[in-house]
Amino acid sequence: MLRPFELRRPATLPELGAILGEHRDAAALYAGGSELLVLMKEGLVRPRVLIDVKRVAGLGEIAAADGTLRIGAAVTHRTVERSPVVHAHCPLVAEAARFVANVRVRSVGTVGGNLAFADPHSDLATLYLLFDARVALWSGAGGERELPLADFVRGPYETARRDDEVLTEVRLHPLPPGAAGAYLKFGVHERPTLGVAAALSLDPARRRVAAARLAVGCIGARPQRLAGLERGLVGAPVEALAAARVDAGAEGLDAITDLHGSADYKLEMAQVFVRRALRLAAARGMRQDIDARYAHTVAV
Amino acid sequence: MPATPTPSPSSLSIRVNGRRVDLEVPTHALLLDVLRDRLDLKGAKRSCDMQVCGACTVLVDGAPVSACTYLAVEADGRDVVTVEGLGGPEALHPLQEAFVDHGAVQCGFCTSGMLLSAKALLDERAAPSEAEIVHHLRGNLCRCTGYRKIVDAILACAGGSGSAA
Amino acid sequence: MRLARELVIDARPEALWALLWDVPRMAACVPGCSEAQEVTAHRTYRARLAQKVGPISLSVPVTVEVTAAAPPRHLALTASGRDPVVGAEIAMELTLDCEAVATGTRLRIGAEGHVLGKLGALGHAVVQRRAEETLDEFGRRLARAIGS
Amino acid sequence: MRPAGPFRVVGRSVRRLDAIDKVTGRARYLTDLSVPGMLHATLLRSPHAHARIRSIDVASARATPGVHAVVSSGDFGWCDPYHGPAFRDRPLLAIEVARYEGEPVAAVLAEDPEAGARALERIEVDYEPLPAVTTLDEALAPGAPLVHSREPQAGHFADLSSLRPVPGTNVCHQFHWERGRGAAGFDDADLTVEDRYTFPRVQHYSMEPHAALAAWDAEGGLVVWASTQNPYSVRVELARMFGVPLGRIRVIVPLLGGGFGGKTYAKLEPITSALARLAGRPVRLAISAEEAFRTVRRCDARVRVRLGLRRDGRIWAAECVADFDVGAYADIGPRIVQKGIYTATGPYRIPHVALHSQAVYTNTTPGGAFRGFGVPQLAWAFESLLDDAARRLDRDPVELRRQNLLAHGEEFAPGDTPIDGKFEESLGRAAEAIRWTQAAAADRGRGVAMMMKASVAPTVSEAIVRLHADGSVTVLASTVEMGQGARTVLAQIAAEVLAVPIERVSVAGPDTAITPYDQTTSSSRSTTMMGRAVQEAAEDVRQQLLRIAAGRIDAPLAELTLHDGHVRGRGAQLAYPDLLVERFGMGGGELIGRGIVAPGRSAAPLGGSTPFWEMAVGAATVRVDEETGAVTIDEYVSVADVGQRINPQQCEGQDEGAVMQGLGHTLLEEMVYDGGQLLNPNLVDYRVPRASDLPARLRCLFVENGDGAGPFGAKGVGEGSLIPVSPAVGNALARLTGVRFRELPLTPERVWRALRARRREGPA
Repeated sequence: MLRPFELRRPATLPELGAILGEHRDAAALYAGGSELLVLMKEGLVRPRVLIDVKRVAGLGEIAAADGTLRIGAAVTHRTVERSPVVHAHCPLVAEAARFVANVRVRSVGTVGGNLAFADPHSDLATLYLLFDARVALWSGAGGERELPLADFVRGPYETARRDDEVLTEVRLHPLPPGAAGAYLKFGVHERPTLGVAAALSLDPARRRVAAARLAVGCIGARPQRLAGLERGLVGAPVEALAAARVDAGAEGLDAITDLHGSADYKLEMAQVFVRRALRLAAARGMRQDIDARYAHTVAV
Repeated sequence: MPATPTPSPSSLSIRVNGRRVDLEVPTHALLLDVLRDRLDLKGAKRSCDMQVCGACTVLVDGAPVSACTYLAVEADGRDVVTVEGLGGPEALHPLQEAFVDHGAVQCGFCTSGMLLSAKALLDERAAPSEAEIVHHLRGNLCRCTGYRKIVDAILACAGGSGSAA
Repeated sequence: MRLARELVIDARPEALWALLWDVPRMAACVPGCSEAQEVTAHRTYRARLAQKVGPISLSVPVTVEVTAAAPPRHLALTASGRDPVVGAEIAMELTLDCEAVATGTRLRIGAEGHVLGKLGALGHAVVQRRAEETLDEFGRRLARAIGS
Repeated sequence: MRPAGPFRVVGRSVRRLDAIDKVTGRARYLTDLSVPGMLHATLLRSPHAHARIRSIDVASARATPGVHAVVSSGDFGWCDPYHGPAFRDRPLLAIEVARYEGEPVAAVLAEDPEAGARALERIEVDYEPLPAVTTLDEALAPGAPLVHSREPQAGHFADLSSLRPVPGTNVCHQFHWERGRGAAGFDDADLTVEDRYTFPRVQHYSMEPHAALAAWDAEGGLVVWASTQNPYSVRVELARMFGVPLGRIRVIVPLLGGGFGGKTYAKLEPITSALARLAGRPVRLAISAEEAFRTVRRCDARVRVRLGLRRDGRIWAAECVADFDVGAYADIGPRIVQKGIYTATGPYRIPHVALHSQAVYTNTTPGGAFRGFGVPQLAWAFESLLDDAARRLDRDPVELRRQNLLAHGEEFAPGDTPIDGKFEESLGRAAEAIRWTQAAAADRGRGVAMMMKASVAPTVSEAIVRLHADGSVTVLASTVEMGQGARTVLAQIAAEVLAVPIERVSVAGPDTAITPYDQTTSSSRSTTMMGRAVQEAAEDVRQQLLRIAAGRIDAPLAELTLHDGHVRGRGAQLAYPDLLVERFGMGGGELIGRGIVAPGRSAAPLGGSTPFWEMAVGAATVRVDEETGAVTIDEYVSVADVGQRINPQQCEGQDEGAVMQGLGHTLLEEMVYDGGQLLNPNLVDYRVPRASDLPARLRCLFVENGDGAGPFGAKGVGEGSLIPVSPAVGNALARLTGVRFRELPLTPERVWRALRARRREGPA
């Protein structure tokens, strides 16, 4: 059961900006509603005005240009999953979309809604970090500003979005040619306990790591890249990936004890899945098939 | 406490199970309540109310949605299919037949959602594998059957002939 | 939910003790605190605590009862209140222990409490985290306040 | 023993009677019903685990538009506000004290649920929090705060003399039973093993949350539509509470969206009826899934088991001590602790047995009946320890079990029903199906476990079968259809006896004004007990038909038979409609048959002899991801001895569902409390099994020797196969990893921690 609200459906960003400017935190931005409507039914969030962003021109588009894949905030997971453009530029993103929640959530849930809600156990942001994602925020007063997704997500349910801003799109930077990626998520609950994304570029002989990207999410307050390990892996022989180890202290990697498990367990799982993701990415980089089926794990 | 806005009515025109329905609903009405209470289509059920269990699954323009967490106004101008529109007793949909034949029905509270979820899958992919069926059913819970017979029933329809609606 | 913090404040216990009873200054140290008022001196106080956790805003009128006071060393309080909108009940027991050390006062803060209702159930870990952040911020503000 | 077959309808997987309704959305459940003028009730629940209610201010709530009334316990002076099957300890709404988080403290009656929700927020309750006990340890600690301070009152189904509360403690019932020399039997044991196990709090999660709809008539009669598994128990509660004769209360049960024990005994019916009386209008109360978590759950338990064996492998002595946490109200907890411990020692011949169990109150959601009724908690412990004993004796666990099995016809307990099935055959089938004697792959472990369970006794089922003028048949039975397919089975039984096609048989749903008495739809008893009642009632009709036909055909009864809607004999054949015309002299009238099954009390330890023993074996093959602790069930085989399957497909469906539900509490499910606060009352945080949790191979097999006490040699099915799941998985894991698990569920983290500890300690 929902409490009454006024539904506004702007068609343009300036219209949206005006409504948002007027109502600020009494308004809630609404796209698929898969998270918001649940909180509203519980009575935890009671916006006076619901601003439907789905009709705003441009927010439902996917486009690739100048080495950037742009996914509009109102694009559904379902659309991402089926998008030839996403498949062409960030295949991992398209494949992972198939494993967001369930088919009904994917039908209505949007990329922007997911990122802006910043549920710590929602794993889209983790994967997107692998692509050096940046988000575009727009406000009537200030126009657009862009910031790294890593800075946008501040903590559980908290982002850098101001009351008068709307997330308009996320910009992903496809992996360099020849790089291979993998994404693993693990857990028995409805939402993942852990997500790990890895990408590797190998040297021409495919023996050593030329570049590495790693992101971990869901275990702590916010997803993050593992910059230290990324640097440390450069030049490492492929066989050494099996022994890769995250220096959690140096990386500032933290974990929260919650219903999904204890912090120490989650940190250890981060180690396990970093190794697994690296191994899978390396195998893909070497055009090898390996068995990446693990219990309670989605591997894409 | 901020003042509660007064409920604002919205006019809807939906095709429900192939029939055009015009009605006025409060803007905050959920599709599940409109279907159940206004249109007397009781097949979709409320259970978890959090988009996990799938008991409220209906198809909107062919896509499965959780009617419990879906504004009725979103269905305006769209095509909604509930289990009542899948097939009646005299003309069962192949999936309905298969569910009956395979014993995939026990208490029945998940059945409507299971059927519509399965239909959405078969409409998209005429011959899904068992693994694809299991993946697709992630959001449809059943506490009675243990799923084996549900998966078997869908598999029996997975071959191209089962998806004709 | 049990929290503990220990910090050293650059002031003598007596000065810190005085600050603890200075309602406006003390209220300024508590993140999200407003409308603080004394009901019965050294016994009962009222205030409103506001917090925003993501999309969820909380505004709880709380009653603070002093359950023990041994100047300038030990103070024990209970704080409780309810946000009828979000349906959250807050119940906290707080202890503050001050000990003179060479560099000032070692303050030990102990908190035990619950956030009951839907909010607690939906975001237990998140609520705990917010409580810890709030406690840390309180310590920082207290340290600043004593210096000003 | 097996009745001469072949059967026509029995033993065939006929289509469920409700299948078409259920696949077309026509099936009606409680929340699909409404009556004119109906008000919607919503409940305000305590946020505290234990609190004194100083005051409740309803003024603002009452002034909310659309609100008809706001009710608290003070409004119930006109009735007995307490109910409960064992103790009448549960108030309609909390009186003075709230005893668990989620206990209803006030109710709003409104024209629509939205108005109700608005008003709910405006009720001001002044609570004084009290110290709470939320675990067995806390509740049993010396000087623990008491959940209940007032003297217990016997409930509607128990006399207080049979209940043994311990005054001044949180113990609400104790049960002890000994056989042979009891614990002294250990003196002669060559090997003694002992261990402790715990079983978690789990939730039924019926897809349909509880609901009730009540309406009083102008003459003081009450009609209640209820999502209950036992309308007649509900009726007794309501009659006592409201001082209304049984005959004036009508409890009607539509289809249930699952029950699993969670809908046994009165749940929402008392408060809904009381509210309807206050309002003078019909009232419907339909709770959310989240509220169902605050309504009933399985009792968590901690169990200590000691086993003494002789060198030759004979189990010589056993001692089981179990504490069951029944939560804030006893519900049927006292019976659960008796029933659970009674067969704790499983299907084995053990000369010396000492059993002790107790029900303990805590400030948590009340514990109640849940598929298995106390037995899963004990089987988890006993069957795990039995495997450890086998290892200590260097014996194969299957062989050790086989050596000790009770034989067909053997006494389990003095005065109780002798064993009525073949455990050996079941164990053999399971071992064969899982390829027990072949070595498992290095990364696989196999385990087996067994169980036996008594059904409820003494017990009563009555049925009426009507043969109509056109030869069609109606079965009147109060068995509740909650998914198990009972109504189809009852139709098959009537069709078999009366030689009519199943399509000619209807089964009227439970309605205490129409369908006769039945104690309960639980305890896997319906096929056996109601099945026999229906069989007897149909037989009654059959005899009437034969007598009428005998007059026409002029043949002795023994020469007459029923075939396809006709009575045949001496070359003649008479259709039922013709026989009815013969009987009534016109085309009207009907034949009515009556069946009563009421075995009564006995000298058995639980006061009645079980009508049958439910018997099952489980065998699992598991893998574990050593790095994460995640367990995978590769293969699961369940074998149930059911005497005779009335409907094979439905039996399979029951057991497949039972295994999956068992895998839920084995691997995934646990209600997590922090202090008194339930942290996961929803499906985002409480994980029930989904399709992907299906074992790669799941087979449910049946032993059928026609030796069951039910119709055509059948007996109960449905609970049994759930029970061996956790010990079978635990035993498989122990054989694979060398680590014995004692706590459920076997979450990845729990398994990972144990494996890590083993690595530190070195090989076991």
